[in-house]
Amino acid sequence: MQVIVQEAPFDPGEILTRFAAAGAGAVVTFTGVVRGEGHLSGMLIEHYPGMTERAIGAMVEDASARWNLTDALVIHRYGPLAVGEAIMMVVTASAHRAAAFEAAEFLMDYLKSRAPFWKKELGPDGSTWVASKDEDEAALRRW
Amino acid sequence: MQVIVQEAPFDPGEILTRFAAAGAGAVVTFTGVVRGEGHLSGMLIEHYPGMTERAIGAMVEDASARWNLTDALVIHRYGPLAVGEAIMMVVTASAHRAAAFEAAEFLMDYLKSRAPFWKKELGPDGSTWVASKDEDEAALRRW
Amino acid sequence: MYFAWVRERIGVPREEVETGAATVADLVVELSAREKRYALAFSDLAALRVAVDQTLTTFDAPLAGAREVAFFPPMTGG
Amino acid sequence: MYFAWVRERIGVPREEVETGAATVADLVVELSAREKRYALAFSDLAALRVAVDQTLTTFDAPLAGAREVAFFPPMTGG
Repeated sequence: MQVIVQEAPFDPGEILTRFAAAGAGAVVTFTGVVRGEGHLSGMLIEHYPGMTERAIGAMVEDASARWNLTDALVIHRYGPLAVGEAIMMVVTASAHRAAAFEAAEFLMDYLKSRAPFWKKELGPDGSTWVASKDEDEAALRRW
Repeated sequence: MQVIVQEAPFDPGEILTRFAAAGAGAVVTFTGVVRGEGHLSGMLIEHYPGMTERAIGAMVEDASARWNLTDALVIHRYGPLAVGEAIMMVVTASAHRAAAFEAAEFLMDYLKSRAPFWKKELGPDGSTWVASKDEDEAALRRW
Repeated sequence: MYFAWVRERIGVPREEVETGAATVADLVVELSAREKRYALAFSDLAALRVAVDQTLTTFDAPLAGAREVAFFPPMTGG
Repeated sequence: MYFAWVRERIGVPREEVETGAATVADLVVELSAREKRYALAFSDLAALRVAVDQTLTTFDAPLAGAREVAFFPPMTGG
């Protein structure tokens, strides 16, 4: 189980290749990418050093307790990101596909609303803090 | 949208890197890997050429009609596979994570029970056809 | 056409059959009467699936105009 | 500590505060009375979240023994 919070870019493909080679049976990944919709020129992600690692670590422990995972990884960037760059990635590995899928969705739902990151979108007319969505808060209720 | 049925190995990481670079916002992958549990030495996958491509193509079309996907890919191998090799992979890309997750699970559930592949496990005491699971058939009912 | 253990029991992956059978079930009866290996492969239809012209269907499906019939166990893809 | 638009409104990312406030809510009242930028940042507590010593909590949480209090808008990770 691994939690990585970093400013540097990372390669989602390289991470999946490593997990697939470990031979767990089922590997699920989620990758979030900066979209270039509208005229967005990029994104700035603020985070709470220390609490971020703590909060995500607790989520990964929760997921490991609820599902039979052979491995899991969460990597999340902060700082300036360009359009098309990967923001974050969740990987779950299990002998069974249902466990891998559910654990990945659980981690995503918690990362959205409970990991101390704040996204600011950078556009031609200035920058805007991304508002949280009611549906993201609602998504937590299913777990 | 792409359906690939081939005997040759493929690199899941290379495929994810390509999808992530397309900048859809949310990319979900599922990779199935040959497990080395017990004393399995490998797997042999039989398929129904022609029907396989047709059946998977129809599943991908169904998924595209039900969810707002910017892209999707299913790649599935047949023939002899070694322990640790990737059997198949599903990739879904969308602006929204829920759509990407649901479409990937839908495709996996249908691939398990409705794509004409048959797995034979190769062990020290000979080979055995993998039995279908009632839970895989049941999984289709949620869609 | 036959796949997986159906193919192994019958001994060939495919064969040409001229038949007047009206449905898949009729064809199964006809083949089963022909030789023991067919009777053995078709002994439990609940454990079998069938496709006519590459589309999954049921045993009561008509064969009129069909060019390709395939018998196989439940699929185990993914 | 302050993050995102709370940090921008208050103008500093972090500061040392000596306080006798019993709860987070008391601290908010104390800071809001101090200067307008605090009152502005804390005008709608429903739009704010708070963590005490890096653990998410509520505004009625006690501050006894707390070393680090952070105010921020709802998180937008993932």
